[in-house]
Amino acid sequence: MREMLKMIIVLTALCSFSGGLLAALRNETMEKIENQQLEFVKGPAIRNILKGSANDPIADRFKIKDGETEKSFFVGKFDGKAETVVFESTGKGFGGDIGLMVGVNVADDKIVGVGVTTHSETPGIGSRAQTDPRFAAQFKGLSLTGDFKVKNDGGQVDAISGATVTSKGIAVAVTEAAKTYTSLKPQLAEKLKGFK
Amino acid sequence: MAKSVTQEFTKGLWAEIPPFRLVLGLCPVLAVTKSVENAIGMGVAVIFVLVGSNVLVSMLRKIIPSKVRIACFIIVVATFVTVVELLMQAYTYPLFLKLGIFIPLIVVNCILLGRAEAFAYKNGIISSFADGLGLGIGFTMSLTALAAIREVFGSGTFYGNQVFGPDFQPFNFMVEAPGAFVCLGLMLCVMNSIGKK
Amino acid sequence: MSDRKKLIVSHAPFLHCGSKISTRSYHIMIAALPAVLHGFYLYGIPAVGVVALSISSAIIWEYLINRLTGKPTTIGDGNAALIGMMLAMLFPATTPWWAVITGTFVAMVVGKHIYGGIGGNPFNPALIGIAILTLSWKNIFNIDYALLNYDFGFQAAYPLAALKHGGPAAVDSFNLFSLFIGQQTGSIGSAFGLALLFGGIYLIIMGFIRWEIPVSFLAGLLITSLLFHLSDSARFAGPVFHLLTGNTLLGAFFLATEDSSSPVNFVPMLIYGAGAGVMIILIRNIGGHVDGAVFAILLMNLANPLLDKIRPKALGKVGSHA
Amino acid sequence: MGDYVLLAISCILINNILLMQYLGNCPFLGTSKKMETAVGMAMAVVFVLVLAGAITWLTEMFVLRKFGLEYLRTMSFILVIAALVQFVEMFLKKSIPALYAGLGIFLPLITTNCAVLGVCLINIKEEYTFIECLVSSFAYSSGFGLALILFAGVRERILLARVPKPLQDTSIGLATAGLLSLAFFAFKGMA
Amino acid sequence: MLIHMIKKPYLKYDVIDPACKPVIIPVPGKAVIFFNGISDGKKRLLFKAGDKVKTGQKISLFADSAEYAVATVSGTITDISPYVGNFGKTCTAISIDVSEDDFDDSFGKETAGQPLESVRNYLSCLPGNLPVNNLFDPEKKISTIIITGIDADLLVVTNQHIIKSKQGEIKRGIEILKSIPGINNIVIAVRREFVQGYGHIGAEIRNIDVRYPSAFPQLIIRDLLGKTIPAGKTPEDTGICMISAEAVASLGEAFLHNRIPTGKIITVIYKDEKKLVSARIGTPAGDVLKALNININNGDRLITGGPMTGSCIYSEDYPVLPSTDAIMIQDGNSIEPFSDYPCINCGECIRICPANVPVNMLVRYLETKRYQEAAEQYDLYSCIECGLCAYICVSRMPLLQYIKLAKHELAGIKLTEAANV
Ligand SMILES: Cc1cc2nc3c(=O)[nH]c(=O)nc-3n(C[C@H](O)[C@H](O)[C@H](O)COP(=O)(O)O)c2cc1C
Ligand SMILES: Cc1cc2nc3c(=O)[nH]c(=O)nc-3n(C[C@H](O)[C@H](O)[C@H](O)COP(=O)(O)O)c2cc1C
Ligand SMILES: Cc1cc2nc3c(=O)[nH]c(=O)nc-3n(C[C@H](O)[C@H](O)[C@H](O)COP(=O)(O)O)c2cc1C
Ligand SMILES: Cc1cc2nc3c(=O)[nH]c(=O)nc-3n(C[C@H](O)[C@H](O)[C@H](O)CO)c2cc1C
Ligand code: SF4
Ligand code: SF4
Ligand code: SF4
Ligand code: SF4
Ligand code: FES
Repeated sequence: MREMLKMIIVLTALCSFSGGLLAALRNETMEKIENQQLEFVKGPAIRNILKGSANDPIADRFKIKDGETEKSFFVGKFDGKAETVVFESTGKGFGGDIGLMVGVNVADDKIVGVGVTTHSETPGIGSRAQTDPRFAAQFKGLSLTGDFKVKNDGGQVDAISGATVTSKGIAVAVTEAAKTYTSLKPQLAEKLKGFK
Repeated sequence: MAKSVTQEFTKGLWAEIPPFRLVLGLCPVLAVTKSVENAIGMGVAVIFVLVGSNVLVSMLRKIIPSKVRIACFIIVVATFVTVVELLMQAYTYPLFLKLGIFIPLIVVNCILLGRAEAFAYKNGIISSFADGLGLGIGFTMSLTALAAIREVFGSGTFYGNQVFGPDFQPFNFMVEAPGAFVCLGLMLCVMNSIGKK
Repeated sequence: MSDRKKLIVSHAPFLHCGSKISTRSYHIMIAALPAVLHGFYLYGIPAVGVVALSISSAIIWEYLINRLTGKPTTIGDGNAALIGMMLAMLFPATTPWWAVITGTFVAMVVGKHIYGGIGGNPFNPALIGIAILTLSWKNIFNIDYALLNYDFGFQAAYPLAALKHGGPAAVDSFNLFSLFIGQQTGSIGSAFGLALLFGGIYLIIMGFIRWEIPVSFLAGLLITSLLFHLSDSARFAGPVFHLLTGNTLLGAFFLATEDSSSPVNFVPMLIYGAGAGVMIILIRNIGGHVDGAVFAILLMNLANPLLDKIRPKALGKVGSHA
Repeated sequence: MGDYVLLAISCILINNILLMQYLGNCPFLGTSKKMETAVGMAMAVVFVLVLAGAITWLTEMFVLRKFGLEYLRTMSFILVIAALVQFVEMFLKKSIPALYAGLGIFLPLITTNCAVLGVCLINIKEEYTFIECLVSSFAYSSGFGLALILFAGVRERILLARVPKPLQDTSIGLATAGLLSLAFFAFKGMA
Repeated sequence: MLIHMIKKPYLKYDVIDPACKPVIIPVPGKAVIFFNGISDGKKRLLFKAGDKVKTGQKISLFADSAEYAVATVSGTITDISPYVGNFGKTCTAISIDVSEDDFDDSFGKETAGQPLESVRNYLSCLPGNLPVNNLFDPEKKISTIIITGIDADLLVVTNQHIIKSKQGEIKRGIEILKSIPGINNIVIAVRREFVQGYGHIGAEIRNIDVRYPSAFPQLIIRDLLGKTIPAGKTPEDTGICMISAEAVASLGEAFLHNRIPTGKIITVIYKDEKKLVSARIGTPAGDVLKALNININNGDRLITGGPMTGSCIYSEDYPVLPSTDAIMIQDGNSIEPFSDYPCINCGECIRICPANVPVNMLVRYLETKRYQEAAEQYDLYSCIECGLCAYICVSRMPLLQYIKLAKHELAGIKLTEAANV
């Protein structure tokens, strides 16, 4: 009995000690980790889309409520004007969700670039959506409105051969982005005005 | 039987150098030795966890009842692993991404539980510290050596720096999965032949 | 008692049929020679160089390893030369010298000698060599890329690459008979189907290879490709095309039949051969490699120990055996 | 349905956990010297991994995510798996002694096995649904079993070959595992 | 040549030339007789050097043992000493200085009253080795006798000669065998060429295939009786007794002439030639060769038995034994040495083995001395020791030697285990 008690006490104490330690550490590092994640997971795509911007888009980000959730927007300043924003959207690919950064110029509603952030597509097949710049390049200059579809389905997107599923997923993500953009445009414009 | 602290330390560097002498914990060895950078990162993480858990287990060895000792070891090791995970995410995020699930998998690395069970639970704090540090450094050395071979031939670089001329076409096999196994196997062979003498 | 003779004492049997490892090796090399000569004819001096370097370097590696491990020299059995030759047949004629040497090194060391030399290897050493090199230097072993600067008197695209990229429509223009008589690009020893077929039949007749493996190999390949072709002829090429291109015939007669890595019992030989044939088509039709022969055979090498457990009941064996 | 089949094929062959993802090497090398132990280990891993995959998925979704405790994932998974194995062991011993006799000695080994924890973590990382998680756990563990049994066949022969002394045992085992992995490149890009 | 595609060419038994007559070898000046069993130094010997023996006299060396040898010559014992044969088998060699034949008649006196008793008491050393102990062992329950009119090994034609030339003796022998209680079936296994004249012999006559090794007991029983002998068991364990034609003929002869026969028919194989001889049991091999003008040189091999299963002997002094069906001389230059190459897994042995033994795997286990596994999983005991695998092996491994050694070692292990229980 005494032994049993000791076992329970030791285990509980150890668990609480460990839990406490970790919780404390977690609080300490939470912000840093979030920054790091943005920087290294989404950062490359964002910076690629906003190449040449005068500011640091990751530092200059803000959030807008989109229904239930909050969405982050990353601002790029070109020629002194903060007219370009980048935000994330998702579509379903072959291996799971595909995260896609879409950059749009608020002035003319044109896409300035897209870039895949996270995906679990097959290396060498679907993953070419992330690595092959030609695929992303085709979206540049299109207007961020309406539906995006692959050519097989009668749309405008050239699919990556052998990875039509991935390509469709990305088309869906852009379509989603268009929806979000259309619905949030007023608040966006508002926020951007406050930007110097 | 009783060894000096120095002996406890140095045994991990040669006589019992993991993973060659204690053939355990092979997965990370195979997975993270594509490049020297990954290897050193992994090595440092392991040193941290190994030393930390060895010391903590040794400190608590009088209190921990033997029936639940394995559970306690797991908690201790997992705690340190989580600490490493959080710290790496906060400060060396790209490395964290490269090492992937092999950081959380340090938890099940046979070396750690093995050391807690075989050494720290039976020895004093100083010896346990020396033991953990020695084995950890030994492990890092092995990883780095293997990674150096694989990176130099397989990618033509060392710690990211070009080694050969621009015309060199790297021997990709070395950094692919099959090459990892074959290189480790052959390295083990070399260690065996040296050890014999 | 003084005139006692010194007699030799040894054990039964006191007769031997006279077969030798070296005989086998040299016969296999002779059987493969016509296909190699055709390679010389197509690709000229570079092909001669690759073959010569491959065979000689394989022999030199074998000798060096013999010295290193302190074992008697075994280059006399011809096995090293044979491995060098098989490997050379899998190389494009343009393979650079250092890749040839690396290839024979890998084949001899990783493929053969870490297992203690002849007879111990679980995989065909030549295939290990070519697989590792292909994995490392894709461009060197991409036939289309490698043979870019050649001028042939016939359609020069590598048939299997054309099939992979363009589908059957892209290979319609290949004349099957021309393919059979070697008017196609490929590795040095794989193009001349006719010669490989004759070489194979010669080996079967001479008893150096077991007919079950090539026959079931080709049957598996033909049936699988036929089924694919029937299911969707717009996507999958017909059986004869697969038979005559790539390393099919080389694989069936010279690579899958390597002794140490292939089964010896009747049923396992059939399964092994058929399995390799089926895998080749799966890889070519729905897989990632252009030609599946190398990996298909390696995969069946892997299954060999399990397959070879299927064997007839021994005399007087009580109870059943798998 | 087709998706699940593709997922299963991918996990068993193309992304084989042992040969392509380097997980589970210790039991792979440790239990492949004899066919019987290899088969026992293969079955034990399949058995435990499916249970562990399911239970860790539930833990993640209904405990960790709910309370924002994702940072405790490593800790909680390993404890859950350890407890599960303990429980399974006790259960089998009492209820299905025949199965216990077969799997018993392998179960404790599995607690500290990268393959089990690794697949549970992969399931979460890949954001699988519950069904996908079951399929992937089963397929990954079957892939492990397949590789292990094939390897055991090869290894039984290598034990009889005249392997040079310094290469014997683990060394040649690893090199052969490499060639096994090379052969599995046959499946690369298969779709 | 096309035959290779389906089957390898096979080895055939020689069929004896009907004109063949054995050369009679003169009685030697010195003879050696082997006695089963050795003195442990304590037992009192009933014979000693200097004792005189008569032809046909029973020699029981030890007072408390039923074992005996039969003197095949008359003369004076010069030496009694232990002899160690292959795989450590031991026996006692009795050397005799030969004088004029002087026949012992105790057998002749006893035959009349109790023929079977006298078989037991006098005929266990007949030319051709009549298995007296098995025949009369109540434990074995022998019900079938197979008379082999063809020698198991290649090139040896001794028993074919007997079948052809000793019909009368064989008939008489069969009559005696039939009178043994329990025997209900006697089969003669011969080549088809020799069945003429065997119409009313009281035994079933069956043909043996020409393909080596179909005259091995296990295969004869399988092919003629449709029975299998479980691996590791002997024919006697299943109630079948194999007797060579020569033993049956000798048995018949003993009763026809009331005297124990002492002459052994032997096939002498030398280079590409083959001769039949008849020699006294106990004649040194060297005397046989001398009589045939065969010279044997340093580096040659002298083999008792045939080329596939015989065994080498160390010296020309080794005598003709009741079981010596052949003597083979192999020229030193033609000897194909075994090599120490490993098995390359060519599978030739698998395809040639009549017993379906997985020789390629078996030899791997035997090389690494894993005898137990070899026996349990790789059918060591199914091997009938025909030697074909070693004959065909591309790597020239001494396969048969490995197999025999393994069986010997395992028997040793079993003995020590039994002793420890
Ligand atoms: C190297 C290479 C180049 C190709 N070039 C073209 C091309 O220029 N035009 C084309 O329509 N298809 C080309 N294809 C064929 C495509 O892979 C594919 O068959 C076709 O676009 C159908 O696309 P899907 O696989 O996404 O259905 C090429 C294929 C390869 C491998
Ligand atoms: C293992 C495996 C991985 C695959 N990976 C992808 C992928 O990453 N992206 C994708 O779109 N399709 C993937 N596919 C699906 C097939 O390629 C599918 O046939 C293809 O997407 C169909 O579209 P296609 O017309 O472009 O060939 C994969 C299939 C398998 C079996
Ligand atoms: C054994 C051996 C292996 C070699 N491996 C490689 C290699 O992996 N990649 C490579 O580009 N060159 C390799 N080399 C070639 C040399 O490095 C040589 O300098 C190279 O061919 C440069 O010549 P290039 O400029 O004509 O390419 C190897 C040479 C030898 C002898
Ligand atoms: C048709 C055939 C092809 C062979 N191919 C190879 C080969 O590719 N690589 C190899 O190492 N040995 C090969 N061998 C050699 C074989 O396994 C054995 O070692 C030789 O018979 C002895 O030299 C081959 C044998 C045959 C019968
Ligand atoms: S010598 Fe030989 S072949 Fe000639 S008769 Fe005698 S046994 Fe027959
Ligand atoms: S076989 Fe020869 S040596 Fe062996 S016991 Fe019998 S007589 Fe003696
Ligand atoms: S000696 Fe060889 S061939 Fe003959 S039965 Fe035995 S294993 Fe088979
Ligand atoms: S014949 Fe010799 S080399 Fe060939 S498989 Fe049999 S034992 Fe091996
Ligand atoms: S390190 Fe992966 S199983 Fe041991």
